Amino acid sequence: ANEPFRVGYVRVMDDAQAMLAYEAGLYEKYGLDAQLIEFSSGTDLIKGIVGGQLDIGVLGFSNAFTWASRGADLKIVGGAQRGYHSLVVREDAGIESVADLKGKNLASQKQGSTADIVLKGVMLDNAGLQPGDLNIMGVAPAVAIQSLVGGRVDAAFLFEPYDRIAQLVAPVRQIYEIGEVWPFPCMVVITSAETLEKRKDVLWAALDAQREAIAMLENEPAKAAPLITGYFIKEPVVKSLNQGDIPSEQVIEQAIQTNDFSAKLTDADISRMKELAAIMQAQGILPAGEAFDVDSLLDLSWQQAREL
Amino acid sequence: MADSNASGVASKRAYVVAIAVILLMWQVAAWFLPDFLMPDVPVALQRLWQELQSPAFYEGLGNSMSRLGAGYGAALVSGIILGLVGGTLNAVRSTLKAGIIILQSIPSIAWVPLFLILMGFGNLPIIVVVAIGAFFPTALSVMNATESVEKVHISAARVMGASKLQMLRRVYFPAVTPELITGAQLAFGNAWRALISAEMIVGFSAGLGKSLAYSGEIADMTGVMTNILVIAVLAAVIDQVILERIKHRLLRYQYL
Amino acid sequence: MADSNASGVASKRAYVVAIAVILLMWQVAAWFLPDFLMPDVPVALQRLWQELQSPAFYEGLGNSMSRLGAGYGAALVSGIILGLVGGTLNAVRSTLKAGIIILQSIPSIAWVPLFLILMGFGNLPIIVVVAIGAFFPTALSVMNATESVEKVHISAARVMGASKLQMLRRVYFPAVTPELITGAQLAFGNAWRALISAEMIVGFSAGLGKSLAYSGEIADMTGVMTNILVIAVLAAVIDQVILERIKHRLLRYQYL
Amino acid sequence: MELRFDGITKTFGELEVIRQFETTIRQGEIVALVGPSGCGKSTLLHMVAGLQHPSSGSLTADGKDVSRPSPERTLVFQEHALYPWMTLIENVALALEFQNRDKTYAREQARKWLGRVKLAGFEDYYPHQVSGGMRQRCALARAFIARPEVLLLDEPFGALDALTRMTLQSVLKDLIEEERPTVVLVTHDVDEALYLADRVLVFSNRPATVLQEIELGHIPKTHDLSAFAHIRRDVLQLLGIDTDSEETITETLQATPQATPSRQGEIA
Amino acid sequence: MELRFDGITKTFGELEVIRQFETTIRQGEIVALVGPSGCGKSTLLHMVAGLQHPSSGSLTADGKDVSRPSPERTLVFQEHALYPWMTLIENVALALEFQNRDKTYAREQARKWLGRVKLAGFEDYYPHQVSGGMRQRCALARAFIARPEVLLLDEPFGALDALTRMTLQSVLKDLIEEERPTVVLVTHDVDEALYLADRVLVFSNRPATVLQEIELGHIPKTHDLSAFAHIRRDVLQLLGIDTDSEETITETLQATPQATPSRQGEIA
Ligand SMILES: Nc1ncnc2c1ncn2[C@@H]1O[C@H](COP(=O)(O)OP(=O)(O)OP(=O)(O)O)[C@@H](O)[C@H]1O
Ligand SMILES: Nc1ncnc2c1ncn2[C@@H]1O[C@H](COP(=O)(O)OP(=O)(O)OP(=O)(O)O)[C@@H](O)[C@H]1O
Ligand SMILES: [Mg+2]
Ligand SMILES: [Mg+2]
Repeated sequence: ANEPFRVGYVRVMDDAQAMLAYEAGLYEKYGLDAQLIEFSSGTDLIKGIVGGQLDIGVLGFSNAFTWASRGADLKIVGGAQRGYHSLVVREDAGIESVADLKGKNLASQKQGSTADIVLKGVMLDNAGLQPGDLNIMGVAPAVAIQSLVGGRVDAAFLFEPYDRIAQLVAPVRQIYEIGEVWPFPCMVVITSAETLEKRKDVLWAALDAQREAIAMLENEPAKAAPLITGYFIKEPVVKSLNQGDIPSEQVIEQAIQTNDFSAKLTDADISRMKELAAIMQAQGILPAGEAFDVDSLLDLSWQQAREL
Repeated sequence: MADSNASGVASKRAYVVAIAVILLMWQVAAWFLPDFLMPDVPVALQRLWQELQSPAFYEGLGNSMSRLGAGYGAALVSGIILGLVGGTLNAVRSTLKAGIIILQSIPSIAWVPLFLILMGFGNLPIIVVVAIGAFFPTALSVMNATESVEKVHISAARVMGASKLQMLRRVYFPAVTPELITGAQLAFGNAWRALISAEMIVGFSAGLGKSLAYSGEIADMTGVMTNILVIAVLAAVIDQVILERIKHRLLRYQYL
Repeated sequence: MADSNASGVASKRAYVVAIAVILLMWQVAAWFLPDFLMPDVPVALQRLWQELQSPAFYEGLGNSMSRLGAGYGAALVSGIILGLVGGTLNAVRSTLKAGIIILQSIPSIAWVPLFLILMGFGNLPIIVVVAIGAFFPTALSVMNATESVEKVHISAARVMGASKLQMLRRVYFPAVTPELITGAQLAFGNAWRALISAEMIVGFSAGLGKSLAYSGEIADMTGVMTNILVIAVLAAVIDQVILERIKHRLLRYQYL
Repeated sequence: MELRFDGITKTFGELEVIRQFETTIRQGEIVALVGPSGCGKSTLLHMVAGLQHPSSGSLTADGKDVSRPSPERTLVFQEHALYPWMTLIENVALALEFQNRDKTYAREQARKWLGRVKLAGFEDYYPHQVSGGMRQRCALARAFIARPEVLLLDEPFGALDALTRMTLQSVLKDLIEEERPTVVLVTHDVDEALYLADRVLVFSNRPATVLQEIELGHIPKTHDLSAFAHIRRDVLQLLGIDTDSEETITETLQATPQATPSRQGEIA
Repeated sequence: MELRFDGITKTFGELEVIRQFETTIRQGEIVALVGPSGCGKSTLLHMVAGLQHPSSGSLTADGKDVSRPSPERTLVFQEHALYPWMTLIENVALALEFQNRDKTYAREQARKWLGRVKLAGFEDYYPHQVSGGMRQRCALARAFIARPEVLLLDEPFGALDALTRMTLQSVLKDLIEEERPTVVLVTHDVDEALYLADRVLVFSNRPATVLQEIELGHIPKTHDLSAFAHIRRDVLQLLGIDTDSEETITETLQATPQATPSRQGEIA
């Protein structure tokens, strides 16, 4: 019999590997009876891992940092995706650069989410803006798109596939993408130390399955897209502003292509994680004082064993 | 009998008229607002009809109803017990009441972040939040009612030689029933609100609130309106049909 | 007078005891649970003290209170007017009541996804949600009270030659005041719950609910407990001190 | 003010309550109406007050049709007619304020009238703070302050205990002697009727018709009514209480249950 | 059952309600207690019922100390003592069920007793569906069904109108004649006391002491009490109502407002 295994995910492109591994039957292939459990955000998902109701989750590592800093015993066991967060602005808003956001309305993610942290700690900071200089509202991505269409906000900080959808349906253009400027391993695979200790084989099998899914996303996006489109777009076509109807699968395929999926955490990734930890300390999310110990959170034995 | 039937029919008529007026107002709003902000009534009804055919809908409904049942049921039982005990024990009553009033002023939804972490992601945190919402009004109403059982009713039973148990079963319990039911209906309102908002916040496992919140997140206005419709109809049916019927049965003597 | 003072003191004592018991139970829980799940009471109190010094706290508080004030105030005014009108007009009363009962069964929080999109991201959607939560109990209580003003009170005024306006000002209004206040207190509970849950769900602009939800998001349990503490104290103060005081003033005659 | 009832009939839907009632009540006369419960006595008073209207027949006060309430004809209710949110003095003053009289004057008069019903010192009490008897004294003050020409009393002391009732009967008697309004008093208490009234009308069961009319004349009376024992006996007999035998005729009480309305049975 | 009161005093905290009350009520005697409101009459009855206890002095029934309620000594309240959630027959049967009697037997007996108070046919009505008089009939049935040796009545007809009250007095009189319990009746209605009692005790204001004891003896009486007019006058005079003069002595009512308790003033 296959091993029962509970995977938490959030319905975003960043988590495509989990959805694809499930839809393409890869978990089964590696001998797992996987159960996919949806969460509305990484901040919710992490509680499932802390509470022991999930075996792994694919989510922003910042969540693991916050909980680890409060005493939860968590492990980051693999990479998933490099952060893709773009700033799209309405064409009539007169925003040419990030610095022009001053005094404008910006739709973003929930406060405390990874997106929110890099938005404030990297994008705004680099442009010399304080969070208080503009009006930031944390809303769901679909609502952000709706608001861009209706003109209630001037700009939105989005990830895939919403960035792509926004550019199709709203009078907006992308002026910034953090992955180009400041690539960082946004999504990682997180588990609890207990699971790692007791169910290492199963865990590694899941990582293998997800690695295969990542390979498909990177190499055969056209094959992967139809399997996961249903997670993001219900209608068969997206009614775009200028290009007529576009098949939904095509939108998702493009979204997959813009993302940079990777099962491995490189040294560069790890140093980014440390930079971000410092930012989180500055924002008061992590306790100030001593530098946050990122290394003790990492368990890279799987990628070492697989010689990635 | 004939009388109460007649008024029953009259009020059914009032409900039908009221529903028609509400739907009309909605449709008028839909005419003035763009489609993606407010769907037409027929569109929403059609979606509703589709939903009623999908097993996913019944899964969510089942989840919500079992959480409601567990939370509300637990609250009723414990509220009645605590209320009866508190109402008869003079020593602890005022402290107990003060405690209830203080804890009651915390919206039960505020416990969600705490319980999510303490109890994890099962049904438990939602059930507990629902139970907390319903517990306080039940306990308070039973306690107040027990305290104010008419003295002459107690004296009369004592004079007739009632034992403690007979007193409880035949005097206290029926005497508090009217207020208990009022409290239970109030409690139902709280439980229902707590259920929907907890499900909206918790963002986990299918349910009515989750489905509503999700429709909102994907900006699916038809979905939002259908979900609101389902929530409204369910609450109205539970409160106005089921609870009212139980009330009429238990308090039959008042309606003759 | 002396009597009511005495009972006032007694109940203050009950509150103090109740608070002590609750804090004790919390502390006991904190001893048994790991720190990151449940902070000690002194730790939370210390954090609270810090918060009370930070301007950010007062900004959030101000936001929440102004939303509450606007929503609750609007609901009271419109509820009283609708209630008095509905209670005296026999023609529309039953339809109006049915409509209120139906709409009331939708938890006001369920409107959040709709209003967020209809009204945008200002304070307006939260204020409207708060107002909806408070409006129905107010309107219903005033309507029921108006309907059941004692006939002999009306007849007596007619016999004494009261005009329509005198009737409204000197008979109907004071006659419905007791139930109005009960309704307004119920409405406050609803408004408060709606405020906190709406702020928790709507992810922007500082406020008590937002701050609570955020603490939960970043796993800051001390923050969660401090926020719950603030919410509990505020609600208790508003309900038990301010509203009770207004009630005692308006219904002074009942307490003599 | 003279009240003339001319072939008054009153029906509520199917229910005929009063049938062809005829009488004239002279200026200053004190008439008591006694009769079984539910026979329509209150309805009759309400018609005089202008709160209800006869279904047919005419009802005139000094020749003018009675069509709506007027402070000239005032009504004292059995109970609970004082406003609980006003002090006694405010309740009494209200009667003048409703006639748009000056507030200070209304208060002054109210104080005077509370004194006349022996409530001096209780002006600032709320109704629930005083006894039932004191409330009805206050109700009398509220009725008399407007100096009505017709005073209608609907079982004014019915809710009081026997001793308090007697005291208040005396208070009322004194006020009537001093103010001399035309009085119509509804009561279940035959002694009260005999003590206060110049003329007693005994009503039958619904539809109400006059069974007997007893003219006593305006003579001085005390609470010792032994002189009227025979009248008392006759009236009680008409009302179904046999004072001669040890046994009371209770057959009339054995009404068929089906005939009892589902709320508030009307017998016994 | 013989009731002996021996130097009974009752105080509530500071308040002395009854002072040194002495009397013996013989088996089968019917004693009425009249007195001003709040003088402690109900308290006295409650002590006999075993619901309250004397502060000092001894109270015995057939020589045994009265310490707790017993179905042998039953109490009829003024009003609202029937359970609204039970039908009349259930209310009456309850008295036997509380004594753990068989349900069917209790029901049968209850039906019989409802018949005796002329409520046959109303067995399945709820209290609020019938008139106040019918409710008190039912209360009498509930009291008599347990065949008490002592029947205590606390203003049993005080809430009824004058006519209904007379009818019920007759019903009660008949039941007492047939069952012959020892009876203690508290009433404000001097006529009621005279009509029903063998002996009348008139109480003073609080602390209650006996002002006068009137021995009537167990003689047949009707509602025509003109033969007792002098006794009636004496009793009323003791209670502050002067039946001789046109004016009632209302000075006693002019209590200083300060002396009035803030709830339910006790005068008039
Ligand atoms: N507004 C009304 N509509 C229908 N029926 C009415 C109305 N008012 C009174 N009745 C009926 O008319 C009858 C007479 O009522 P009314 O109150 O005049 O009696 P009453 O003689 O004053 O009785 P009581 O002695 O109990 O006060 C009763 O049967 C009552 O049910
Ligand atoms: N449980 C109690 N605690 C304190 N005071 C009491 C209590 N019961 C009665 N009293 C007081 O004792 C006095 C006598 O009360 P009681 O009810 O015996 O009077 P009563 O003669 O029956 O009056 P009424 O004719 O109004 O029924 C009253 O002043 C009352 O306030
Ligand atoms: Mg009447
Ligand atoms: Mg008493």
